[in-house]
Amino acid sequence: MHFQSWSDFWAMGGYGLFVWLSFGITYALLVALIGYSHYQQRQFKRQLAQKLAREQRIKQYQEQTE
Amino acid sequence: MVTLGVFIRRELRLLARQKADWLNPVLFFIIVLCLFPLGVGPEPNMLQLMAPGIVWIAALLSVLLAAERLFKDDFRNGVIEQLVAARQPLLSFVLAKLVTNWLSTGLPLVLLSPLVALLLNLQTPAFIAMLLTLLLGTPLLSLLSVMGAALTVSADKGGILLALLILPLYIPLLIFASAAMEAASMALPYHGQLAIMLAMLLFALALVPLAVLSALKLNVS
Amino acid sequence: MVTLGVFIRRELRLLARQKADWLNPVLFFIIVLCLFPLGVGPEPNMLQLMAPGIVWIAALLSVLLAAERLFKDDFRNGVIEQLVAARQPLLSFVLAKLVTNWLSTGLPLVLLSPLVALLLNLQTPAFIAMLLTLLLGTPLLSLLSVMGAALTVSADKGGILLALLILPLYIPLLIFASAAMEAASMALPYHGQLAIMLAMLLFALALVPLAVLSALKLNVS
Amino acid sequence: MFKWLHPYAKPETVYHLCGRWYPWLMALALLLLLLGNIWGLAFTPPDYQQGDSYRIIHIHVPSAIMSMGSYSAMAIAAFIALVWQVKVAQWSVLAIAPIGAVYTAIALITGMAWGKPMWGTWWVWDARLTSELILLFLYLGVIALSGAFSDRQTGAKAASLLAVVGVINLPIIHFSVEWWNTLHQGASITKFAKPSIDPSMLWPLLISILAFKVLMLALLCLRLRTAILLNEQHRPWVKAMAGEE
Amino acid sequence: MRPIFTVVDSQSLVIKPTAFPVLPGQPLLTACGLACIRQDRVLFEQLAVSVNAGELLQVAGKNGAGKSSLLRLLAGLAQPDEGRVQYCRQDVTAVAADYAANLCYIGHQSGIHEQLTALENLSFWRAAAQQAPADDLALLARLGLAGLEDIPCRMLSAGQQRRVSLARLWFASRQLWILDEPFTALDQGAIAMLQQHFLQHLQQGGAIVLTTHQSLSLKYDKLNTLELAYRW
Amino acid sequence: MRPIFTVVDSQSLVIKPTAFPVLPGQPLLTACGLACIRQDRVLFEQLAVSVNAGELLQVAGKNGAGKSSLLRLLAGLAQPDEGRVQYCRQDVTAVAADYAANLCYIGHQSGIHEQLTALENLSFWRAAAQQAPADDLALLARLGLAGLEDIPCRMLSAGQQRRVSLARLWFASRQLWILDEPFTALDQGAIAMLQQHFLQHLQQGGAIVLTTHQSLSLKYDKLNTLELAYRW
Ligand code: HEM
Ligand SMILES: Nc1ncnc2c1ncn2[C@@H]1O[C@H](COP(=O)(O)OP(=O)(O)OP(=O)(O)O)[C@@H](O)[C@H]1O
Ligand SMILES: Nc1ncnc2c1ncn2[C@@H]1O[C@H](COP(=O)(O)OP(=O)(O)OP(=O)(O)O)[C@@H](O)[C@H]1O
Ligand SMILES: [Mg+2]
Ligand SMILES: [Mg+2]
Repeated sequence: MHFQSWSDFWAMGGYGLFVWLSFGITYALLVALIGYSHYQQRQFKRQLAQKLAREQRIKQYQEQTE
Repeated sequence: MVTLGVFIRRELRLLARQKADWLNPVLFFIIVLCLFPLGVGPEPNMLQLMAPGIVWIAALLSVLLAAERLFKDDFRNGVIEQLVAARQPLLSFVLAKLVTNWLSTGLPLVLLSPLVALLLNLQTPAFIAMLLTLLLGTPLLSLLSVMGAALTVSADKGGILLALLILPLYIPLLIFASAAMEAASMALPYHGQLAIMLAMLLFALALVPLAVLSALKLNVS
Repeated sequence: MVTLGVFIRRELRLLARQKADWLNPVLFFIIVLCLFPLGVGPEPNMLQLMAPGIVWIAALLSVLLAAERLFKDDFRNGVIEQLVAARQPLLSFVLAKLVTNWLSTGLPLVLLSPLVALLLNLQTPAFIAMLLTLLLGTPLLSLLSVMGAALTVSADKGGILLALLILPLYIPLLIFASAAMEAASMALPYHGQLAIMLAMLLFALALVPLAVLSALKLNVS
Repeated sequence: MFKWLHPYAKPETVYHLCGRWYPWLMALALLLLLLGNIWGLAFTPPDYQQGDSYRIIHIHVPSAIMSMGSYSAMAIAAFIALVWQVKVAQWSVLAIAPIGAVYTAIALITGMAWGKPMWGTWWVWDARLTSELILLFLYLGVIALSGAFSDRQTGAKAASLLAVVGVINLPIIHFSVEWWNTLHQGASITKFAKPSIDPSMLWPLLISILAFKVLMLALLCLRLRTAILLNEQHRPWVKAMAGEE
Repeated sequence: MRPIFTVVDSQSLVIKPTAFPVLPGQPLLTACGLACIRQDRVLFEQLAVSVNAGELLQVAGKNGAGKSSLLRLLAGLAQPDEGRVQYCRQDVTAVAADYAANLCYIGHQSGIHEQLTALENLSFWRAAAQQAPADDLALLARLGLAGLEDIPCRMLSAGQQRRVSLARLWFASRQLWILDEPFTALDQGAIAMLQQHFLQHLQQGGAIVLTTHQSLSLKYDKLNTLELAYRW
Repeated sequence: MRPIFTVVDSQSLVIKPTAFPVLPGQPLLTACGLACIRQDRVLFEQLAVSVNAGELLQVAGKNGAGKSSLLRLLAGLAQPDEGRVQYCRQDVTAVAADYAANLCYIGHQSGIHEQLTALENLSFWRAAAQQAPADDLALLARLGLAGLEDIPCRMLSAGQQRRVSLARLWFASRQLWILDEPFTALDQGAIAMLQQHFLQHLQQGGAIVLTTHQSLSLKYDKLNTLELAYRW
């Protein structure tokens, strides 16, 4: 450990704002990207299930009318 | 009024579906802003001097390019023909187009202005002046370009004819807006310029919708 | 080759019929050039400093605006679909479009350059440099924008998407061209920049027609 | 020559392969990232010139390098998609683009945050900074173009074409520091002969670079899976899977 | 979740007998002395047109005879070079708003936005026609578009797009329909259904002016034909 | 001054019996296992198509069945999702140039530039088809466009524009015609003339694939029909 204390660590020799700003934004963006990719996949699976259900209903409707 | 609401919702839905319609002008604005330092050289104080001109020219071009498509689809598909035949709803249609055009191109530019200030090294007073002139000027810009779009919709000559029609009308706006920003950067008052811009805006608000209406009718027959 | 001749004649005939197609970009170029002194202020030495950037940005925008329409009509009417089905004549078609696009937008800019020099207070060396860079640069600009137009022809998002695609590719050209003009105005040699521009042009000449061809094909399917 | 590759171009195979690799790659990436960053943040001495601000290097340089690396990967995939009509490659282009765009944004933002204390300004129109900004625009252009068509397939092909054409910008970014004299640092670690950087600082940096690389692969697996499902949704195997879940 | 389609008995979609402004047999639209000149060529001259409520007028003629031009004149989309068009014995320019509110014109172009779904297009047209929202899902199902309601219209086939644009004829309460080649791109089933709908409209006192190159198979006694000659 | 039109005896316009590459009765275009997927909906699957020289194939089906999509696959404008298309028993991708040189595809869109006159459009198409210039005035007169040859096409009526675009079928020397609803907007006279022309082409050993919602009145023994079902 290079720093003497936690407050030293957070201060980063006076550059705390810049260092933590960059690390913060980086991690936020990475987490958002990972989360969004997972969300997209789940979203798509839901839509697919909906679509299949709808196809089912339409077939049913066509059988009824014919 | 109900009709206006429905029409505005339709336009907003179209914007939500074709995100490019409002994202692209914004990106274009940013890119043109970036071209200048590249072409002209990056000295910060020169950029500051040029900032008013750059911002307003970039704003003009991006609003102009966005306006071109405004009536194209509806004209080609015959929607406008139908509305002219139906008479009444045409005004609501035009108003809806005007409102959503500003929301989708003018407003983003206003919201982007802090970033612009950063890129062009603007000081706070100049930044505030820029914000104010953008707030007053972009609606006017929208009005003018919607009018141009309506005039050229069946001419099918594309954006350039539109640009030609609009540019002469736009020059007073450019002059007053950049004068206001310059005055602000020299800590001079600039109420006068803002007042003139406001007057132009009100004048256009009263006249442009009617002009658009008759332009559309003319283009259908 | 006979086909190429016929196709070029067709394009020229279209240009002769729709004069706005080539007059408008020229007028647009001039108007943008006139807007700058208005927005930035008319001090001659500042204008001289900014001249390279201004000329090249105006050239870009006007070529871009003209390119957008290039394939639109032929696409909408199904001409391109037919040519893709017929395969062979497509290359001649693309070459004819490239040639006439430069003739109708690039060449006028070159011919206009003396006027520009006058408007922006350019000295003779800078003027010659401008002429040379325009001669080398406008064909490249045409190539790039024709490619963008081909890529987006069925996209139906208007000129702004095209601008978004082309601008990143255009930036190197802008940098070298304005560097050459700056060097010239300081009486430095600028062969290096010209050579690089020439290299870029040759490279693009070899590759762009192929890219346009496949872009058109994939837009039809 | 590429015969042995053929089975791997089959969407179903790729889907399952990606599914198998994803957890491991993701875990490895996060591990390396934490290791490299904590080491770099807390256990290395400060730079004698830049003080502690130089610690930003542990995300700036990996993201900057990988922003270009992702672009090359995307362009290669695009080339394969165009020439050999490999569908999986075509979908990879669209899967990589957002990853690259985020990396580029990170490089820009961290660079700006580093520039403020070092150069006294958030932004200068320096060649390297500008060209990195252009790279972001290229990514955005690819993403915008892919979404601009009614037909998903056409969009993907057009985006691939653009990605290939945009490659010319990569050398410009990399060599910009040498071609124009600029504020930005010249190559110090990518120099092959002898890195001009102290080994104690180098190790955590190298680990972070590796972490960004593995993270890209992991995300690629995840996003490619979604893309495969999206484009193959009419196939029986996808339908069967949707029925199971 | 919204139901994707509702099974409707086809009776529930029958238009309620609205009180159309003009009584059956009364003149709804008349025109006299009409002339239309395109590119210095006189398409027709001294043309008289009269449509009573409850009647169908088919404008026939070769390609280029001037049918579309005539229909646009009648719909008020263009001004005649000579003569005048009257609605309820009053000049259409004088009662333009009334006329427009009682007219449904569908021309060569579809009038639907390609990026919007069928449902959205219909609700737009309802608003433009100042009508209350209604059960468009049932209407679309009836037109054979069940399951395609929320797909952007550009992804529909030529005939399906035509069906969406013709859906406006089911909105009701417009007495006069002016239709330029309504059967284009439609398959036989759709044409039969549309003619059935015409019949209903006529029986309720509506009036129709249309052009088509296909022959009508309508069994109705008030079918008039106006033959436009192809002139030089 | 140029004569506005030339009176031609219709015999002089008869296509000279060209030596088409494929002999009558031989397979010209075959496809097997075709599948087409639009918006993740399977329009058709495992479809086999075969067209011999001298035969006409009418693709029939309801609106949205996939007729246009099939024609585009056959014309090489789109790639099938599965299966393959063969020309003279060879994959079309392998003999693309030969195939394209022997094919005439006319789709929903006219393929004529609206700003150019009929004559100019035709000479453009002749060049694209690598044919020598010929007497286009006579051809246009035959198509009922005498006197309209040098007016920009946008000023023609819907049916007249269609006629200009169909004029390409009189250029000759393409064995296979693929036509998507060629009768749209045409009047009865033009439809009869076109069918007459089809007959001639077939008798000379040509082959035609077309879709139409109107019934063919052609008297010819080698008319095949392919019925596409509207699927979900
Ligand atoms: C917005 C601002 C910045 C941007 C866009 C940016 C961009 C980049 C890029 C693209 C690279 C990778 C170059 C390559 O691999 O060829 C890089 C590397 C690097 N940057 Fe930055 N940078 C920025 C600001 C800074 C600042 C302020 C510093 C430090 C004072 C810095 C220090 C470095 C270092 C040391 C490297 C590694 C160079 C090497 O070893 O190749 N950067 N930067
Ligand atoms: N551009 C497109 N993008 C996506 N899907 C499309 C597109 N065009 C058509 N489709 C879909 O493919 C199906 C078949 O369309 P196609 O145009 O082949 O039908 P068609 O048989 O020619 O019908 P029509 O008789 O109406 O011309 C339609 O139901 C439509 O949903
Ligand atoms: N936009 C226009 N500008 C100038 N002239 C036109 C225009 N549209 C049509 N014409 C001319 O008017 C004549 C009649 O056109 P119109 O469209 O009314 O014919 P139509 O009877 O509807 O024919 P079709 O059966 O082909 O639809 C045409 O011969 C054409 O020369
Ligand atoms: Mg007509
Ligand atoms: Mg069709």
